[in-house]
Amino acid sequence: MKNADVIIVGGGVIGCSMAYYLAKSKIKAVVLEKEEIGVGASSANGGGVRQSARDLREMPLAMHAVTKLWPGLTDELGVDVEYHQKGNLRLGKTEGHMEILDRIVGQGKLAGLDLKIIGRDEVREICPYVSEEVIGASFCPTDGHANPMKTTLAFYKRARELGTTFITGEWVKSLLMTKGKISGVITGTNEYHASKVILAAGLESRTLAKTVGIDLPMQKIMLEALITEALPKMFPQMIGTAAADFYGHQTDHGSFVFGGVTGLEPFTSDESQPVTRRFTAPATCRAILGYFPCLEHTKIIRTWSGFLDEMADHVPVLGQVEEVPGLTLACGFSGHGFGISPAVGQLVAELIVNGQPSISLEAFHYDRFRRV
Amino acid sequence: MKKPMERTFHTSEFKAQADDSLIICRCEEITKGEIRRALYDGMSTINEIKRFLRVGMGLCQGQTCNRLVKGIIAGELGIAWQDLEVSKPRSPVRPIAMKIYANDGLVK
Amino acid sequence: MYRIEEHPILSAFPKGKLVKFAYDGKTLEGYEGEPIAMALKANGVMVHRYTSRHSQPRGVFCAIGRCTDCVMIVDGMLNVRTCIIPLQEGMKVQTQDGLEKKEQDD
Amino acid sequence: MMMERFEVIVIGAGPAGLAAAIEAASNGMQVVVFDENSRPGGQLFKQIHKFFGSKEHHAKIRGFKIGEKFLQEAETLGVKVVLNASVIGIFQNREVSVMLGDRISHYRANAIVIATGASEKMIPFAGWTLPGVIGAGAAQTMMNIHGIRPGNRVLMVGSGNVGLVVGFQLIQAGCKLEAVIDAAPRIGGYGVHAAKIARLGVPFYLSHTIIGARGAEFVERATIAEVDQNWQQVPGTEKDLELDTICLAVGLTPMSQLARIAGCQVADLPQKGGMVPVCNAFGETSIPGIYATGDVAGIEEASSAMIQGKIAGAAISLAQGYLSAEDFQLRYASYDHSLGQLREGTFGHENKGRTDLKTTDDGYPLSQFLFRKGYLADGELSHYPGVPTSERLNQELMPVIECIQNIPCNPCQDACPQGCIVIGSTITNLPAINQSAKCSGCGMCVVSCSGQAIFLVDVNYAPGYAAISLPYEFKPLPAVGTSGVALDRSGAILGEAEVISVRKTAVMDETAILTMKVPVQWAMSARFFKQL
Repeated sequence: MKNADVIIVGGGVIGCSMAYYLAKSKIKAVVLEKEEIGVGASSANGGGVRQSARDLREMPLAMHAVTKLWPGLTDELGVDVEYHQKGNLRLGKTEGHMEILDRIVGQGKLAGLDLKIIGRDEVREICPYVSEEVIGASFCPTDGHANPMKTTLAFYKRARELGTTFITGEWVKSLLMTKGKISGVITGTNEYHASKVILAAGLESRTLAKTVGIDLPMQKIMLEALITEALPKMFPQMIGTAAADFYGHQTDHGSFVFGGVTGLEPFTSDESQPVTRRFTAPATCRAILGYFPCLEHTKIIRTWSGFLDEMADHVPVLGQVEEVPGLTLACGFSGHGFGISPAVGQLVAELIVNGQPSISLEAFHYDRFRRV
Repeated sequence: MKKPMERTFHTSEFKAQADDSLIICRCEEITKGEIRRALYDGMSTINEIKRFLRVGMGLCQGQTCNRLVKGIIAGELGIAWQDLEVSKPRSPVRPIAMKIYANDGLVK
Repeated sequence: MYRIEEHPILSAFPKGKLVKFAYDGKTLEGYEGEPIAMALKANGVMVHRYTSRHSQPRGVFCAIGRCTDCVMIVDGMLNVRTCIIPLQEGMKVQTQDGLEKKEQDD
Repeated sequence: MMMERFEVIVIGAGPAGLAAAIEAASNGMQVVVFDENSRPGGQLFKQIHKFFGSKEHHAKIRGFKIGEKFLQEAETLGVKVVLNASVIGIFQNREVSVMLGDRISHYRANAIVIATGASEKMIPFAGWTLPGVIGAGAAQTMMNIHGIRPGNRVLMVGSGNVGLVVGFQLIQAGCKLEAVIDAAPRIGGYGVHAAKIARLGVPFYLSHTIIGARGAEFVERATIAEVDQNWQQVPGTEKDLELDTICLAVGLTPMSQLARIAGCQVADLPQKGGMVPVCNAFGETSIPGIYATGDVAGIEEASSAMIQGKIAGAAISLAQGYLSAEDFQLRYASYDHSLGQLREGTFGHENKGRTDLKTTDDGYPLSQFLFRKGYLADGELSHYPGVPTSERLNQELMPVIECIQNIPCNPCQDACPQGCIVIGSTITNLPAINQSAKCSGCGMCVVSCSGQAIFLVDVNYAPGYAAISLPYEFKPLPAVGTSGVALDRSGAILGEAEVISVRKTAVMDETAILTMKVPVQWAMSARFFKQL
């Protein structure tokens, strides 16, 4: 049996970020991770740090992260997280695409985001490599990308230096309640006691929340990505498409990381471990070449897949569970948690320390689900 | 099943070694010293070392250095060889030009 | 200078026709279909590229396409595994410097 | 477009893969073999030495010729061998994606055989990234496939069979082998392989490691030094060697990436060379219908890989209804027996890595001198059953068999038409001289010995002179009448010698028998002829 002030379940980017911001406030949490640091979606995602095309509820978090947190992260953590703020281009080839982009731009403007539609020529001024077929794009100059693996491990490294205890290979099996309040967790080998438990365990959060009677409408989606050999620097923007068939960017290393979607994912995600499908990488390559034909000789060196924890309304669950005092949820990021991870870490830390985050998390309440 | 591992922070200083400049990952040109330093900084598994330093993430995908990195980690952290999981190899086993990968017999 | 003219066990090494190819602006000869790296070695070329980070010379290491140490720029394409890609007449082979061609090249 | 489905997809056209394909096809199955190389045969086509084993293991046949035979057999049985075809992944439902030319094709199979072989282990040292540092496999590929000498002056790092065999091949290709070094205190490979290069004058530095390679743009020098029992460098023992090539032969490791991509359960087992798929006795992995065979399932010799391949092929035929349970049992029993034979002896499974063995299985002393030096000391010869007594040697022409470790191999017994050589049914036994048979001097034992350990010695050739017949696999082949020097087992020059006969016929398969005349006192020490 071990004791802690705060237990964080999950050593992904969210768990590590929270651990770091808590440690900055002198709270040394114990992070329990089933596998290794940053193994799930934290190391499988495409690295987008984006505000555009987000649900309006997430916009304050994304904008806060981009304006206040991401720019200083490398210095603050002492590890280059490879953050670049050179904009997000969402490309369109058809009138239908442009309509989709118009809607996205409209949404962004509502939240006060610098986001606009640009025409054929302006797209090429920003990124001269796009195919002739591209007729326009939405452009958000303050969006960008970072290295998700290094960011996760940088939060971990710094939090560890500030006194956070990380225990990997420790699989939390259930939450413990005593006298109506959270009192700790039970793992495969140990019992940990704490009056505050934060659940940031991705998909596993659903199983664990159920142990105290909370049912999160979350599903498992398996997504695939791929990486190319390194090329000389071509363009620094984060790329997406109105058709949402692929997204990606060139990394500091020179390789391109691209994620691709076939549309079959909701029907083929029933594996216990992430696997790649024979048809996904070819489909992603076709999608990429449809926008960047100049990459035709660029070699793919690896593909991978990962699960994401998708909430029924594609927006995470964040905040305290009032009916289970001491339990805080930070899960269900639905494939776009990386970009807001510093903000989530900071706000949840504030919630734990002051009982009140500086940006309201009300929209992310676990009990919001009635009908999608 | 993985064994629980507590990632305690070393308060002692990082000690350089004579062979720290030895290249271990030939593709990404990562040295033994960089790996040892990352281990000191808390990276404690092959995957963490890989993701932190890009060891084994280059063109050859770790075909030469995987075993070497495993040996260094096992030695530095005193972990049994068998308890260290190597990173998963993934398709494609050889680099493939996107144009070829895209051409899998399916018409757009 | 590295071709084996006479071997006690192997009677002959089946080779394609002798062709010319460009190497860093020079014209060299090799046999069509043999790996580019072999044609280069036969001409005494040891250095295939310089690395990105430390600018160190690299050449053939595994000779079977696995280690990717021997990559060069071939017909403008980066990172071509010369130990397995067959030589063709008129190929343009360039020493790779990091991710670019070597400066003094054409 | 429809998915094409094969009964069996074999990945890798090396010894194991081809054997599996042949076995399955011979039972009536439809088989396709994909190999990423432009030539089939895997390592077989790089193996230009004669194989060990018995007849059923293709003993005394050179590896590349076994490869040719296998290919022909596969072709006759209708096996489709597709070259330049890289299998890039194995997916669920036994789907296989193959890159061929400018496209990817996806196939499904009822059974998949992963026979992707091994890759080389490498050891890092200062300067190991310099051009000129290569794998021993790279050296083999360059010289034996492409006819290119990897360098002129070569250091071999590693004294296992790969290091020893490739070392000999380097000399055959015209390179100068400067030395063979090994961090272990003893030679790891067969004594007969070591003796082959020791008598050419190649020094062995045991308990030595490479400290570094130097050179501005490529290897120009190397430093080696002695190591103590804890593998720590002994100060002051550095030696500087001038050379242009460093060959690394420090072991092989299974290329199990595809098995791991497929999701097969794996284990990292040092005795198998690294990460291997966990397989049952028939090579089936944790995923039903996916088999792994040959080096990918554990590093062994090519001869073993061929039998393992057959076992997998038979198991697949059984599983898919092409072989009855009785027939399978019969075949399996015979393959298993054959495999068992190859795994016996001084270097067999049980003894792998053992350094405490003092005697052979049949009770003869194991030469510790040989382990340290690479050749037998003169005084040790008489311990072994293949060396005739001095009484007999004084009377008649006799074979002298310097085969002194239990290696599964018996072609010499079959080769002798006079019945002079006896091994018996345990093929790891040391060959013994039959006291009642008479040698005709035909030399078939000399050329049949894959370890080149048999010599014919005639001490009564001429007054004061003996004639020594030895296997010779170098170019140029000296002509009769050539004078030169006789070398002893360590490669030291004994003195003048003259070639008095050179025999080379088709049946000898490129191993010539060279007979040299030497002063009779060197009859039991002169073992090589060097042209001056």
